[in-house]
Amino acid sequence: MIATRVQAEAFDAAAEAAALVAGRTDLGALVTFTGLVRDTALRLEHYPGMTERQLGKVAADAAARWPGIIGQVVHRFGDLAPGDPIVLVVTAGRHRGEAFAAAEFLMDWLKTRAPFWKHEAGAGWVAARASDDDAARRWEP
Amino acid sequence: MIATRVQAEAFDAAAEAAALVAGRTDLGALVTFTGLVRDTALRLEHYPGMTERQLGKVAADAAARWPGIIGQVVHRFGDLAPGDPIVLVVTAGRHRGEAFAAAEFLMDWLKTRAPFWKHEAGAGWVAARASDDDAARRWEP
Amino acid sequence: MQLLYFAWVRERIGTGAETLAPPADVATVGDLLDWLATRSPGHAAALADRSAIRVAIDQDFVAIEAPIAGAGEIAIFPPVTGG
Amino acid sequence: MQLLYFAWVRERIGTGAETLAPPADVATVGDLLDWLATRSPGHAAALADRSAIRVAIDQDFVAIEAPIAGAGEIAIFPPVTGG
Repeated sequence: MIATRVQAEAFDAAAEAAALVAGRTDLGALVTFTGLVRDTALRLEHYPGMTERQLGKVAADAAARWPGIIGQVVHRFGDLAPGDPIVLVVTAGRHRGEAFAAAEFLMDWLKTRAPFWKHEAGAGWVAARASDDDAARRWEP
Repeated sequence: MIATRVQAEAFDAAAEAAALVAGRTDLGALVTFTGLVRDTALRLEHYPGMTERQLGKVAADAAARWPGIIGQVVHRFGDLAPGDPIVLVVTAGRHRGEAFAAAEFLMDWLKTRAPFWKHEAGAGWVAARASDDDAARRWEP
Repeated sequence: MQLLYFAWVRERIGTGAETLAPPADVATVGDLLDWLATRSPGHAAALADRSAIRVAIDQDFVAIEAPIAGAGEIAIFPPVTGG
Repeated sequence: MQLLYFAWVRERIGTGAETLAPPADVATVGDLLDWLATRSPGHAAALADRSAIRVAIDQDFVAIEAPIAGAGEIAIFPPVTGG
């Protein structure tokens, strides 16, 4: 099970990770990825409804590829300052290889599939990066 | 700079991650890997002196491969219960690709280069895994 | 048909949503974009570079050739930049 | 010369450390393992499977062909299993 959530509020990465693995003693690997606002304040617009739907599809796809992996994805929207956390991906499983792979997959796919748009203060809308498309493509068959 | 530490005490992964990125607004990616004791209580023996030396070499190698990455490695020794954290690798950098890669590299190399030996309660010494050798080899030239 | 616009598509068109009834010969997403572009200078500016336009029907991404028949909600927006 | 043993090598030999002066014809790590194996049944048992033995001189891994001249501390142990 990989759960997803969209919210304006900050998240507590440690609490999310602790909740994910609580009571489990069969997990050998816990991976936490936090995306941070770099350099410039930004506003993150999204498409309510489609965001939840697309994150759910990405999570279901990850769960199908790595059946032993559990996870939690949290994505924020709204106004964010430099250094603020934007996105959290936590994965856990028996072995580190699958936990790392699932976390990278979730990030790569949500980067290209979840309907968010970054607007930087003073600089306008952020352009999509070809490197994100490349990162996403490596998971295709 | 990737710092390393060896200790018997538990670590606070969230505090280590927060300390690593404190005051920085130029980092876009923060990766935390925690290795957990799976299923069986164990005692982790190590070679004091060589452990610190080898972890330092692995960290220096990672820092040379990914110059923009900062990090912290903490490895425990002694008696550990199922679910306890054994090892922590935190990395941060501008982009997620390099932060994930450096974290995986640090784990793969310390698995095969840091002188620790796991002894499982009731089951004896844990045998080295060929999959760890394979994981380490993918970083060789 | 409910149309939704996001990011700079929304800004150029000047609204985030409008309800429109395209003529019967507007059959595909591509037809819809062509027809929308004629509605105002803002619509034209928003849709000028088709390589920078993405479309979702009922919250799933669709290709430019997709039919729009039966669509409840069609969203038009730039490539996504979350994460 | 200070010898250190870890994990099941230590258990089979029965001590974690001993100070020994190998004869002059013990030139390499391989020679040292051969000579150590003759010292007791425990040493022999610990060193029987050379594929499962790793050696560090002064806290760096070395190959079986490495010379031991000048070594201060030689550690003998199984493949590592940390992390």
